[in-house]
Amino acid sequence: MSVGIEHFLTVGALLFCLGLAIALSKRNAIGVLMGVELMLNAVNLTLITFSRFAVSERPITGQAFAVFIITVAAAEAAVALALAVSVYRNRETVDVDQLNLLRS
Amino acid sequence: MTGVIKSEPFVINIGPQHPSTHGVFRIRATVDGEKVVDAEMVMGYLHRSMEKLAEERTYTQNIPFTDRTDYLSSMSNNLGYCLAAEKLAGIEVPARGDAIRVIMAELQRLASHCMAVGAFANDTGAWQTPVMWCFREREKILDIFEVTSGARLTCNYMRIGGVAFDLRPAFEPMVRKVLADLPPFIEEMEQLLTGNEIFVSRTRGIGVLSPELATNASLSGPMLRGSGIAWDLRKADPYCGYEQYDFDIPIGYQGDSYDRFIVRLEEMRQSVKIIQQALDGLPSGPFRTEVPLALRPQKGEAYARIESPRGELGYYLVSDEGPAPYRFHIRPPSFINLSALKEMTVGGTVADAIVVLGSIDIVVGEIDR
Amino acid sequence: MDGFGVTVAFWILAAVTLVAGGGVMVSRNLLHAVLFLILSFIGVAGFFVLLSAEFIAMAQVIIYVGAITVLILFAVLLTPRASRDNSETVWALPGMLLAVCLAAIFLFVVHDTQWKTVTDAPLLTTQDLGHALLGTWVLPFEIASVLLTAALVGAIMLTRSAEEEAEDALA
Amino acid sequence: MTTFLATDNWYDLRDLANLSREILEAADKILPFGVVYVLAAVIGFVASFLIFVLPSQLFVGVYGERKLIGRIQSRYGPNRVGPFGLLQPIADAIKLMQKEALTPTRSDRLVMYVAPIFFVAPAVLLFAVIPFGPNMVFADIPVSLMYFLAISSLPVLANFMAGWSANNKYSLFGAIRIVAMTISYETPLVMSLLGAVVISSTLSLQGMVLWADEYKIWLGLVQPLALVIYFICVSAELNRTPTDIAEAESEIVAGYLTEYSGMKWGLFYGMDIGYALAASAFAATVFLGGWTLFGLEKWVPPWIIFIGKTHLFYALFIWTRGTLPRLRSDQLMAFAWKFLLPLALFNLFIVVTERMIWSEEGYDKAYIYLFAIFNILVSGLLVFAWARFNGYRPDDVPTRPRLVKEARGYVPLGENE
Repeated sequence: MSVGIEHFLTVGALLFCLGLAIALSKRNAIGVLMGVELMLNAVNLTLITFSRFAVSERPITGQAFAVFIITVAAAEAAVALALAVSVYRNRETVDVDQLNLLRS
Repeated sequence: MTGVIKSEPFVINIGPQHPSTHGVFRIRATVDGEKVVDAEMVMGYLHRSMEKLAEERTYTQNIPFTDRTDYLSSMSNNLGYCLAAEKLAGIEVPARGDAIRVIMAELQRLASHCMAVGAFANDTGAWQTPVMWCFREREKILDIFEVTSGARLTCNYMRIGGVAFDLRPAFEPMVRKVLADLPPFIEEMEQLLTGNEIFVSRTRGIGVLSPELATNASLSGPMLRGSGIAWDLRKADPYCGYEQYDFDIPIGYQGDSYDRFIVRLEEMRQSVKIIQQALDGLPSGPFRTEVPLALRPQKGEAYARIESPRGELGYYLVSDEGPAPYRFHIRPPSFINLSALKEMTVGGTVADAIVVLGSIDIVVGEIDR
Repeated sequence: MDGFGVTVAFWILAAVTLVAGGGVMVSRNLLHAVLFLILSFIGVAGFFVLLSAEFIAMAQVIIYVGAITVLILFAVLLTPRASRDNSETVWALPGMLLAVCLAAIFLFVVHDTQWKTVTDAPLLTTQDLGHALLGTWVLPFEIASVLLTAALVGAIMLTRSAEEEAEDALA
Repeated sequence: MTTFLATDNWYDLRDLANLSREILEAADKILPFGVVYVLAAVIGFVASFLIFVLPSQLFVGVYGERKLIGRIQSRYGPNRVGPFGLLQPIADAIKLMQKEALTPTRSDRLVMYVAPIFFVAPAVLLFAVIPFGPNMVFADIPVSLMYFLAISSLPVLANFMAGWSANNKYSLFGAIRIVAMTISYETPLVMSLLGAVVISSTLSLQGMVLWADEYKIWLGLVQPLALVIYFICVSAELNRTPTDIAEAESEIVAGYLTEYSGMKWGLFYGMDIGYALAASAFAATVFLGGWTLFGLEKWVPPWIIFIGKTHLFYALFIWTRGTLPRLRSDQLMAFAWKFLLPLALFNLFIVVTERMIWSEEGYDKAYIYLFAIFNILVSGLLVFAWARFNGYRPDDVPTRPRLVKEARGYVPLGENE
């Protein structure tokens, strides 16, 4: 038995779609954020997989890119959670359906 | 994190079973995050209806009850009650009796303040070390009580007209040893706690009690003195011949928990000074005026007050010429001091509330009687 | 990647990661969802170890498990009990359909492509990663650090209450 | 790596790894492929637990702590069970097992049961990268320092699960406090360790020990400030007094452990010690030279030196626990962000500059000693200066109250006494 690039990519793809489903369907803003985090993780997994398997002159690039994604994810999580808390303070809800102030 | 969001305040019950309520006392604290927005005191878990029971017993039989109100300073409670009964019956106490009473009351103050300081340090989170050191010193004083009265905690030593027994020969060397040991111990406690940045930051500016509030809430004892008010019944209304001893009243700066703590430490020093003087000038002679066991004072009422370790301890007695008091009332200092708790805790955190409660130095047996 | 150990590790990790991801989807309680999310993150970190990217794996655990989920937990705790459910909106069905379609496309791409792969893992050390980050990619690296600082400041500004701002305005 | 080791014989007590290597090589010949890895893992964990973790937990973590704190508090400590009370930890464990494990009615049962397990597992994993001796490191991965940091950020989640699932307000308080505290203290912790990494230019724990052996100086001497910050941060993350706000006994009863009893509580208690031991072992490895002791490791088994250093560092935790009061939670946060983090950054600047100078000078060994002296002096100065800058004025705090002769009511401040 052996595992190859397809296996890892499959896991990455499934995880990404799972994250997408969560991000699209959840009512709670924090739930949406969790979905986004899962998607970013899936992307990272894919990047690392390519860095490990792909024929490349500089395979380290994949890892470097993953570092950037982790950084951005951290920043995104901090700001998104701050937004959630701030929205809750002003609107007393974190339900994304009820955040419809811009709807006429 | 308070103020970040509109959080709903919720109620936590600090007590009646809580490590820091010093007995079965309960604070219903409404907290918003860590911040206390309201505090309600609930007491009565240790109510034993002593004041009513005392109306069924003779004046002498009531002395053991007073032991059990403030169980950390039974000698002071004995003294307060006996003074009230003597005032009611017009009994004079011989000079030796007075001197012994002073020594005992001051030793009791030392023991009680040891406990107060140690438990206070425990409330700030110093894990048991200060309280154990204080217990070590308190133990020596309790040994003296045991030698003198036969009991360590509930001494039942004072009698109407004097004290129960004369001093034992072992008494004086033991007291001298305690007097020699205590000042270095107080120094040690100062090094451990007042010189400790964490302790200072935990207590300074916490539970500030303004002089106006302290007076208006009729607080007494170290609580009042911590707020910068020089008031001590031993000076203001001397009893047992306190006027002949030379001592100072320690007063605090801004009325916070830290001030109350250093006032207590300094009071221990002053007590050592008083005991020294009383022991050096201990008169000989009788230690008790003979009083009939079934005392029947003439009709009337009497209120006697002393400076107990916790503040003004008053006993109010009404006689209807029967063998038992018609009315027996205690003015417990802890109970009155506790009334300022809400003002001191609201606005602080839960941790501050615990520190403030520790700095009041309550004894639940006295609050609930 | 051959070998019994690697294969077993892969299937276990895949199961853990995907099942935990599904747990995030189906759990009714938001805090349970967060706990599943943690499990999923740990599974992904395991994949990174399997792909001989130890540094990224450790960074993943430190940042995702140690920091981001803790932040999420904090946000969950700061919102009241009533809004801690994890239910779906009316967009659940379209969203899931879209996800399934996307998954089908992805799987088709993954399995239909003839990947040119290396057999042995390239020798990548943490030192190489450091050289790459501070050599080739130094500009993005600096921008990322600026982004982090901006996020920090922004997060603080967003969560300040009106009273705090009033206090600062006075001072 | 181990050129100075006298022999490679399996009976050489100075390196117990020889024995396990012999066993594994022999096993490899007869057993099917892959099983030997499992065997190696079992041997590694069992050995490290039998030699180090369990005895240390019982006799240093429980008995030693109680005895030492007892002496600090001028009492005897445990002295009833067995000779000198040595069997006390075992009696404690038996008592805990007999107790009923209660679960509150409206608690989240599953999470409440899983939390102790989730707490124990990382503690076991932590010891995998600790080098007990020249060969005695179970998983010698190149990023073992990061591995340690990563794994040690997991137990906070278990603590949170425990506190949240119990459906108790005190538990929730403890949970919120520990989450907030861990976020705050992780940052200066990593920043301080970065100093050690920069000067030794390795992320491997074994590499740090070898660095200390090569330059004949402990990293703790070159990086005194980092050592102090590490100690403070780690005691905060481990919930040790003076920073045990998450289970502050006098405030929130037992914090996140309020509703736990029996062996479920025992797991938390035991593994708290396990984490403290792991943190001590980590500090001994990074800052105190690990299993080396200036040549003595040639004569004494290195693992004994290492365990001695670990326990010495652990004694520091006990000492602070017996001495210091607890900080309030907001003070603790402010301490991390306003005091420790800037100091860690200063330290990082200094050490990076030193590293630059050092590389200019061709990594001359003599410079390290110069840096050590410089850093010790500068660290002391820096701590004092930063404290003053943050408003530390110990002389402004009165230690004695004012004294008044007469009972004359309110005495305003400044009035003559």
